[in-house]
Amino acid sequence: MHKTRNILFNVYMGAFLLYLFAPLAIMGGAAFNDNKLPSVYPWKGFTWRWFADLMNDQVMWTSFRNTILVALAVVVIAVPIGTAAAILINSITGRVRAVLYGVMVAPILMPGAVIGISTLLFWNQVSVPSGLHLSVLGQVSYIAAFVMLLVLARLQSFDPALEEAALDLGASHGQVLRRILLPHLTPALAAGGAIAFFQSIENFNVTLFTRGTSNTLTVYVFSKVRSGITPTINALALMLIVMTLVAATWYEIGRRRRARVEAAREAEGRRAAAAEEM
Amino acid sequence: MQDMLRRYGSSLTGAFVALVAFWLLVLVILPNLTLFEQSFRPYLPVVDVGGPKDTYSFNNYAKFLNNPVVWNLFGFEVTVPVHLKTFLSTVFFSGVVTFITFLLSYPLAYYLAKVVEPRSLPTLILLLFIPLWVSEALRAFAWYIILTFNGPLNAVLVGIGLLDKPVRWQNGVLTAYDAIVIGLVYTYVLFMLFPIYGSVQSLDRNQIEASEDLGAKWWQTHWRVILPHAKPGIASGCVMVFMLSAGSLLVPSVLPSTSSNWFTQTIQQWMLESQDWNTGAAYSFLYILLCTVVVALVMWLFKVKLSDIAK
Amino acid sequence: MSAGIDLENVCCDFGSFRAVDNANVAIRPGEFFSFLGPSGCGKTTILRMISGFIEPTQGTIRIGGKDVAGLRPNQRPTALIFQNLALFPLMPIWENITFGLEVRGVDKATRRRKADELLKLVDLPGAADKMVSQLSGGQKQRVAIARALAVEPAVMLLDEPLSALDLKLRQHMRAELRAIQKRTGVTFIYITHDQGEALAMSDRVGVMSQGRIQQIADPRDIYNNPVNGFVASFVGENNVFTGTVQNPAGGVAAFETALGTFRARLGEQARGPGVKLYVRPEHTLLSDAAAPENSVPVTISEVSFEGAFISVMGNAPNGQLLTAEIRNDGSATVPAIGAAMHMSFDPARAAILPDAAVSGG
Amino acid sequence: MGEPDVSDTSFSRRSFLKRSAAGMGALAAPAIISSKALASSGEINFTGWAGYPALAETVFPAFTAATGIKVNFTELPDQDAMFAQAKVALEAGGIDVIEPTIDRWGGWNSNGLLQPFDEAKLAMDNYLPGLADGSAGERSRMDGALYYVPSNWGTEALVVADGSAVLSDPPSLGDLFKPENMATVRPHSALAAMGRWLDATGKLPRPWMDGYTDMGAMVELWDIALAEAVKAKANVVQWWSGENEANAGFTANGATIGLCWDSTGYNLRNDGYKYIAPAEGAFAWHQGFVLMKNAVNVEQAHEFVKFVSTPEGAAGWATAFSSNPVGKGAAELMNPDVSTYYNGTFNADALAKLWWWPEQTAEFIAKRGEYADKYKAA
Repeated sequence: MHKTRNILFNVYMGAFLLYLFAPLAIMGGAAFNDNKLPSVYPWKGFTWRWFADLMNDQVMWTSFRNTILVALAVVVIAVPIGTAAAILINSITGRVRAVLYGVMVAPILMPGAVIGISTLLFWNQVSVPSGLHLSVLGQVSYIAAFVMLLVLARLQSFDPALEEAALDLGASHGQVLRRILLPHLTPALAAGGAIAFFQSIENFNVTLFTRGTSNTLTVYVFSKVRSGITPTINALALMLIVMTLVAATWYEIGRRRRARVEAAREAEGRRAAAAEEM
Repeated sequence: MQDMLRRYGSSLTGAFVALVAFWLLVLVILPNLTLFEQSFRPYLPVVDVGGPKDTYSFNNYAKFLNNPVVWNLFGFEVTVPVHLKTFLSTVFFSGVVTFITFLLSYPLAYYLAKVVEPRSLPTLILLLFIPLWVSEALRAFAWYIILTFNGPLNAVLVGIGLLDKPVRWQNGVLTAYDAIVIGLVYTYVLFMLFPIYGSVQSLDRNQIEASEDLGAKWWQTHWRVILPHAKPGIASGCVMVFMLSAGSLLVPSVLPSTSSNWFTQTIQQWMLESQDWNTGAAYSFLYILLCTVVVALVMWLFKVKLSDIAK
Repeated sequence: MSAGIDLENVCCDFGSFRAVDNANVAIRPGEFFSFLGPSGCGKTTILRMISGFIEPTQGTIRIGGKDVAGLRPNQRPTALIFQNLALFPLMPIWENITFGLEVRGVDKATRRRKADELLKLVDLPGAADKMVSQLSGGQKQRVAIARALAVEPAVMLLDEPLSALDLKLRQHMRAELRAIQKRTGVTFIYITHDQGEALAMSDRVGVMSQGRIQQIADPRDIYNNPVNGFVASFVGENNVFTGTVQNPAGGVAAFETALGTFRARLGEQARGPGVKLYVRPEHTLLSDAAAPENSVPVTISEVSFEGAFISVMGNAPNGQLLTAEIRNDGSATVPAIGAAMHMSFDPARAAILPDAAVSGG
Repeated sequence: MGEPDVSDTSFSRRSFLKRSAAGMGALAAPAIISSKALASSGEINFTGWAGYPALAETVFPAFTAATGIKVNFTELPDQDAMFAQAKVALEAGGIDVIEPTIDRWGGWNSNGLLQPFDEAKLAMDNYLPGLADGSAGERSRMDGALYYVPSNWGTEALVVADGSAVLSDPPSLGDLFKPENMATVRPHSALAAMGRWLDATGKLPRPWMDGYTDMGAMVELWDIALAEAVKAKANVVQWWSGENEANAGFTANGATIGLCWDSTGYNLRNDGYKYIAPAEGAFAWHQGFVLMKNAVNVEQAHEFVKFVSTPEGAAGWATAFSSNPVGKGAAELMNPDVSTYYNGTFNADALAKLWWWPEQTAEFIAKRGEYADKYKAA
């Protein structure tokens, strides 16, 4: 009974992964098709020319650089804000907490276009010109909420007595933050940073309205979709996927190593406890 | 607050509060207030802004109810304002997307949480995460390639004889929104999977075994034990997927049919095509308001709280 | 170096709830002092006021004769050992131990040396480079003590540090703690709800209930001469009789109950309603015949063997259940259930006591 | 980077020389820097159409080589986006010159975005007859001041699949709505095409053009056009809003007929598609430059606009857009492929029938958007 069930589950899992990856494969495959329309069908022969075109596409590279700069700026601003917000929300209770929490989470649920438009209008009124700096601020307004949620979840596993212990041992508030709280939050900060980075790279709606006259990669890709697309886009996508895969593999190897070390330590702790009882 | 002061001292607490205040006030509340204020003002040439014609009214909101069109709903012809129709379609098909992603995700979440060997779990999760890192524009575009009339899907289906002639997938087989639904499901299914996985995972395996031990059939175990436990995760996934779908602009723009219209496209049209930022602002607020009502209703029905959701 | 601690009229309110009411105590330098009481009695609040995490609503706290009002935890010469130890999981043991020195700017080599020294003191040599997760419960306990000692506090504050350990280990660590305290001469203030722990380790014990310190005395006095019913019943078992005081004279009085009039010591505050007569089970004697005074006929209803002693329960004529404990030394015969016997007690071993002192009283 | 001679007559010769010199890597060749050249060094912020890479690849380098002025180019997919951007730039700056169409700049101006050009700094004689004078010239001015200077012009006509499209004789806008054809159109142009077709066949109560000047007439006429278009909607296989979608409408989604820009017809000319002017006359657009009110590089902007009226500049611009040049002598410099293609579509008769998009007010555009919505929703 369980055996057939497991087989069914495995088949389903396989099918699901196929479903997730097949479109990406088809899109990647089109990068090698010598056909100016991006598709794998009809196949008109293998070519590297779309990669060559991509390399020569200056606008794309400028957009790429802009995207990275914006993403880094978003990480630098959103992570401290999200962390501060998580700490704040974690140390208050009652109705104020509920209201504050609602206000903080709301931007996640707000359509990006609305965020972009409102950011643009507001800064326009205080005479700040549009541009990538506004894209950063617009993106931070909802990405900070993701960071806040991640850090908050991590804070819930934090023992506040650790901070009190450090204070009691004479640490200043700054030292408590640096030596006790931040190290504990590191995984959440890293995850928050990564999410912020990828959310920013991925962002289209907010950026579209706030970017002024600069391009970012998604906006550029979209304008390509609108104005004459060639398989250079597919070449770009394929390269992004490959980079992601490499980064993911690298992360996974590191994670497994850390997990092994921690497991060994815990086993030793259990052995010590067992020895004590004898 | 007292607690915070004690832990972090006045200067650090001040810094935290300042950061949060900057975020919520300057980045969230004030821009939205600006938008809100703009939504009550008429669209005027720049020279007239602030002049005698620049007065507050509900005119921009009233446009939502203009332009009646005939809508064939299950055989009944009803006349509704065109933008209301767009809004209702957006809500309905976002609901469809949500439901499909749930059906796809639940068995998988259960599999990941309780069936799969713990050793291979991290690798699987990592694999699942990879598509999330490919930009939404490109994911929607992948489906555009697949679904086109002269595309690979038709080529394969006709080639193996399943179809005798190509189908216009993008224009819809069942409804005008087929391609958009397919694209949205593909784009957001993982936002359903991971919250459900998280909540199923926190269920003690003993509870499942106890249920089986007491003679429950597998579906009874799911219905009475696992689903109720996973409710916050499900609600969380549903709200996320629903709001993301309804708020998507890329997917409906890349995978439209000739009769589809997404509410975000309407907003974009006001903003960019008609240049009427004021009506665009009004529509944005209507959108937020109406979607909030929908989400609140769902949360009330499922008896879940906001704090259960955003985890 | 060790310091005394004085609490003068210390009160602490949380909103309208008074957690600590008018606490007065003078803890001597080098003393092992325990606050004993049920959960919610205010003992942890007192500890947190001493360590500086909570400011008293009113009253004065002096450490080493110096008023510490307004001083933050990191400015007080106290070191707190937390209930869950609060070891830093991301630092190796030696960094944990010398964290207090690190934040004072002590250089690394000195810290490392100090860590090794302290680890020897708490009998954990060689653990310096391990992580917290590699240690057993008892070992973590020792690291927590070492960490607190590292900053050379004048006062150590211990918040039920043994509660997470199992029984055997707990008893072992009691002795260890006491020994460390003697070795270092530091004032220990110990919080517990476990009367055994408090009585076994402390020089003096303060029993608390509902925010009030009920009695401060050495362990023997606490047990033998409780000042009120709360102390009597929180520390040890009792047979309790309700009734009224008659003819008080010279610290002795007659006490009229439904089971007859008994004679017993009269507590200082024992007046008015709520006054009861308390007799410890081990001071309750079991005999076949009625004793000349303070005797109650009983029907044996249950006999339970506890190891060192045997606990015998009997129903008095009015239905009240009385308990007597007989030593398991073979000198007494164990009665059969249903047997008709008598329980009695020495007037010197029985006390007429008021209820607990309560807030505002 | 200077030039010994910057007179207009030697413009094209000079820049051709310069271009070949640059091609040989002789950029560092010494030159005498004249005061005029110095005045025109610097940069210009130009916001224009996305998807025409030849602008950045050939035209801007030629302009920079000729004048020393660097072009900062911002690409936007359509002029709605340009207008949005311009509204922002009015506060924020960052744009000197933008490239809308002639029917739209009036709305831009009434929004206070523009300032007039200084005709003395341009070369109005460079323009082909009828593009900057006559009725087009009138439409370029407000109170006598020149606000709009042409850059290129083009058409929106029928792209048909050779052989599979079912066409009337002569081909008509009405062919777009034949059930036998599969069409790709822009919603609002399809409605205008329907209106003009109905007008031509005498099925409208009043001239279609009335709708562009009188909002009451507009509603009356567009209601009729919408109703007819909705009836015929089943044959629409894809909407397009940009070049890519139009292309894909034919190649990927199998449309047999479409109302598309000339560039679409040009791009598909070797894939079995033809570009045909309908009997009612092709829609024609007229595109040009406007100067932002808060432009900072005004001198350079004039240089830039003037460059696009020279034979070389006009030819480069029109080649990039696969459209028609505005400058005298430019046709000879154009890609022969492009000129052949145009001449194949537009004989003298077809040119005479060109239907220039009338000016559309903001109110009109908003209303037009509503009709497009209803058409899409049907």
